[in-house]
Amino acid sequence: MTRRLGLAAGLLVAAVTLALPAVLDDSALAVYILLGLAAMVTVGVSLLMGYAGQVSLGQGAFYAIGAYTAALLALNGAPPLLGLVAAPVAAALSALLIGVPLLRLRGHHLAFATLAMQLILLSLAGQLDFTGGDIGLQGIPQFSVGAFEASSASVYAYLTWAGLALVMLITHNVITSRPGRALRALATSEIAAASAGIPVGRYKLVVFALSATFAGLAGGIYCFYTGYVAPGSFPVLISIQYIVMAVVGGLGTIWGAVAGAAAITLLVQGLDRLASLPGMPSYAPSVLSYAVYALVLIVVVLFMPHGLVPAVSRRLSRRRAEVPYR
Amino acid sequence: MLNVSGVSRSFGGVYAVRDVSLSVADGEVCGVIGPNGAGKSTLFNLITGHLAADHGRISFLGQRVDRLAPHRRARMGMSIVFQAARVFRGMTVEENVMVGAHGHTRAGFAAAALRLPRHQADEREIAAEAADALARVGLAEWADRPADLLPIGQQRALQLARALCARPRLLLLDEPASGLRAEERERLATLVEELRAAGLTILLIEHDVGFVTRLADRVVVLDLGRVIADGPPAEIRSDPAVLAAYLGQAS
Amino acid sequence: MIDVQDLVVSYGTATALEHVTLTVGKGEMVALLGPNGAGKSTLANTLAGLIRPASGTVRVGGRLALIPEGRQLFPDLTVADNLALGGWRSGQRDPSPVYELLPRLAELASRRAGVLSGGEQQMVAFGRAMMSRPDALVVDELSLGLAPAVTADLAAHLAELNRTQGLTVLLIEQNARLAFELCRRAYVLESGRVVTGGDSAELAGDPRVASAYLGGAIT
Amino acid sequence: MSAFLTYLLNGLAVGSAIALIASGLVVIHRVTGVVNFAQGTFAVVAGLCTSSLLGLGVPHGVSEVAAVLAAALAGLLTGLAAVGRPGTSPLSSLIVTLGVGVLAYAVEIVLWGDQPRSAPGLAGSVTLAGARIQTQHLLVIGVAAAAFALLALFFGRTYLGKALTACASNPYAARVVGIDVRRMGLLAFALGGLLGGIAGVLVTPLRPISFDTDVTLIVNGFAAAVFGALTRPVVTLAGALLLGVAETMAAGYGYGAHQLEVALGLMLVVMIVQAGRRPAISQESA
Repeated sequence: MTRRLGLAAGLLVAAVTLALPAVLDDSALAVYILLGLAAMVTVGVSLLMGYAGQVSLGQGAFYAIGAYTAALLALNGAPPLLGLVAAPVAAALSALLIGVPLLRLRGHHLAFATLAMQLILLSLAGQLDFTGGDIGLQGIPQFSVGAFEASSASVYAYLTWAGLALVMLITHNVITSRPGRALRALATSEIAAASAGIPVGRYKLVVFALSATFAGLAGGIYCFYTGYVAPGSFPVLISIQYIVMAVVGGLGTIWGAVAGAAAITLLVQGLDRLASLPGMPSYAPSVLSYAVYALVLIVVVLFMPHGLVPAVSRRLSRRRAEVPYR
Repeated sequence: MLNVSGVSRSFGGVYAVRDVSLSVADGEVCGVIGPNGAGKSTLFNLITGHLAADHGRISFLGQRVDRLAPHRRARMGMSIVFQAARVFRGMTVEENVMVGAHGHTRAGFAAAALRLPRHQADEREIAAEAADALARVGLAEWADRPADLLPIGQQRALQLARALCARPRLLLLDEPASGLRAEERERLATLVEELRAAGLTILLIEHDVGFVTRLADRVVVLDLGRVIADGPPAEIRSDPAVLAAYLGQAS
Repeated sequence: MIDVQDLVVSYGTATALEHVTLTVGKGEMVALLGPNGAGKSTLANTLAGLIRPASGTVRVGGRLALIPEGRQLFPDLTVADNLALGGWRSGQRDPSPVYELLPRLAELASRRAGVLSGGEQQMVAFGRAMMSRPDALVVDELSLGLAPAVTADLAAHLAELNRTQGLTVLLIEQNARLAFELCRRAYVLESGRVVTGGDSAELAGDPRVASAYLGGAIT
Repeated sequence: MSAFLTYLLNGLAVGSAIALIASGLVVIHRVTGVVNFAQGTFAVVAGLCTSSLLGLGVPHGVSEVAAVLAAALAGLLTGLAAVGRPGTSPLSSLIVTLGVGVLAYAVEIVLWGDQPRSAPGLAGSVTLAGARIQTQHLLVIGVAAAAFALLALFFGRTYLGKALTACASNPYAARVVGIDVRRMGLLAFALGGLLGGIAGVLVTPLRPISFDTDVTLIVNGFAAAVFGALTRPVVTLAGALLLGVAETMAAGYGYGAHQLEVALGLMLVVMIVQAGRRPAISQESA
């Protein structure tokens, strides 16, 4: 029963996802694409934090690495498809390299270290010549495969949501398996996990790289869609926003990451629209979005500490369980 | 099977374990007792690899292991039941036990992500072994419950099932009876007796003298970080050094 | 002095105490026996007002102080500071009355509590509880991890306070010998329920109690 | 040599300001276990208040004290949101403080706009052994030193300070003796606000402050506080001074562009080396 309901819900979501790009206008499509990209990164954050118990305040760095990698390759004449494949690979390799020293840290130390890593990388990107300094890289060609060129936003929408589906499938497959159980185990106790034969250090490194891969893929799509990348596109706040999305949606659930990304993205967009209505003061957009964003965050965290998705699904399952007794 | 020779470890200049030697033979149940602060936990952590020894050597199955990481020792067949309730939160009882099989299965991230045949085969094997282990400790009907909601006695049983799922050569129990009610303690003792009868080698570290002397073939007594006696339970009970150490102690 | 009626305490879905009823009269010393996990510490914490009961009533006629299981000192603070903080409720910050009662504490006053021996720590915990000038004292596992001589010394102090000042005492113990020696009346708590209670001498003669709480020791 | 001394003294001043921010983080974390991401906000609030009050003609001294009190109030309000509700986990509290920081953006923009503001401080400079240092820098060092000394006295000598330490040392035991741990947490937040406010008031004359300056402040303060494991004030002070000096030296010797990388990289290396020395079992309690 539950299984069939889940399947039906999944099909419905898939149908809506596929239909949306055809009916949305360009500005709505932009929101749709950014939402998908944010969800892709957030699924990685949820995997890392919610399942493996490791905090990263620097996930935006891997998003940036993916974007810069794809942009540099495309600008130097490599086929865009190569750039898109190289983006997650570069992010993963960087994560492996950075993770070896960083993952020896725990808790608050790890949180600070990942934040510092992103600040350092951004600062470097803003100063080095080959990354275009503060101005960044511009004139990135459209994404194309062979003769087919992605000239409309709806192509990017399909690309994004296909990527998201892939990321969700991989995450689901990983967490419901031997390595996934090992990750969830080491989140509770590294000591007990090691005593069950789990190579804790290596597993932390792999999951760090896997979450970076997702961010890198999102970054790759982002650079082709917008056509430019600059350090300003990847502020530290973006990393914190991914955590907020994961927490609001519900840590440790894949759908929670998507729901959180959707809720926050739509909220911010909606507030932007509202604030730009005629008659609003000039500071309205930023004030309104900061205020509402903050209040939603505080209220959700205090009153729905497990996030949106677990809160809703618990209510649903309670209702369903009650039916036979009536 | 296990050979600890001349092992010492100090913290800030104070020896917690000093020049300790002991060995556990194949199929034997060896008990380690001692009053609080005798160095039992430190010795346990040295054997399992969660602490590094300052001096001495530890060998297991004829191979020197004192420089090996804990997970490598676990993979060689050292399985542990911790005193603290180290069950994995947010996972079911069954999933907790399945983690125990990690060491002797191989399907990694790629196999899981792509659902390769190796993953399927491993999952079937792990599920079967977990079911076996759960049945053995009497937790089969709890398989789908969240592990952290179990009472402490059943959390201990869960840890034991997890350890058994690892196909242990040597089972290490750290104060398994502490915090248990009389009937839980009895059930645990029966379980350990069954495992001994099945030929499993066991190292039992305990504060409760009665529990150890009932189960162990041989008892090693620690006091102030040193071995003060080593022999069969009957001898230990009447050893004057042991009585002196223990009578300075409310039981 | 201490009157517990039909007390139920639960943590989430697990029930720690089920319909516990017990009383300790003014100036009486009563023991509560039970194995680990029986709910003894939950009862102690509920009496001290740290845990809210799910149902039932707890009445305490006067000020109650708790000596918690495992001493629970402030390890980074000195003995004198630990004692001074014991007077948080009563407003008594000067530890000298406690030094009169337990002169050893005066010698230890400037030592950090975390570095003391188990017996010394238990004495600090005792002194800290007395700083609140209690009418009733709940002692959770006085003998835990202590040498018999140290336990006997602390027990003597307790008995003396009970005799001279009429201090009401609920002694929560696993060491049945000590409990029966000190208290004329006792309750036995198992799996969250009071399973038996009454005169210490009678309980000590009860074969079930004897096998569960007086055996197992290495003698 | 005199250039070196100049950089050193300026670096110590920068470090002192960081230390004040970090000390607030440490005080709050010690008592409540919460990492307060709104710590930079307290400094911004105080800085903006000073600039407004001075602009309205309120005399020096009064303006600064009022601004610091406003920051303390902000601290108390943050505490109410973060730890006021029983059963809030430290991670939830941390995210609430992030939320409070963002909410403060909205309030600050409405009240002060989004342009940076400054405030006059002590004018002039002093020459010490051939090194020129601004008087305001000396003030920062002096106030930070005084603040740390007072904090040490407060926690080490006063009854209330000891009660706060007790909450950090053993919260259960604190409840056993009757201390209201939640109220102590709110007090810690107010104290954290006060310390952040002092930092803000001191820094505003040196560099203009706008609503989003808190990010720079919190990153530096967080680095120093984490260096001291969020519990040890003296190590935190050392970390903050190290950070300040490293940043100033990097800028002074021509690596100005890499100031941040040098400082953060240094903190990372120190932390990783420290972590390698501790066995895992001591970092994980059951």
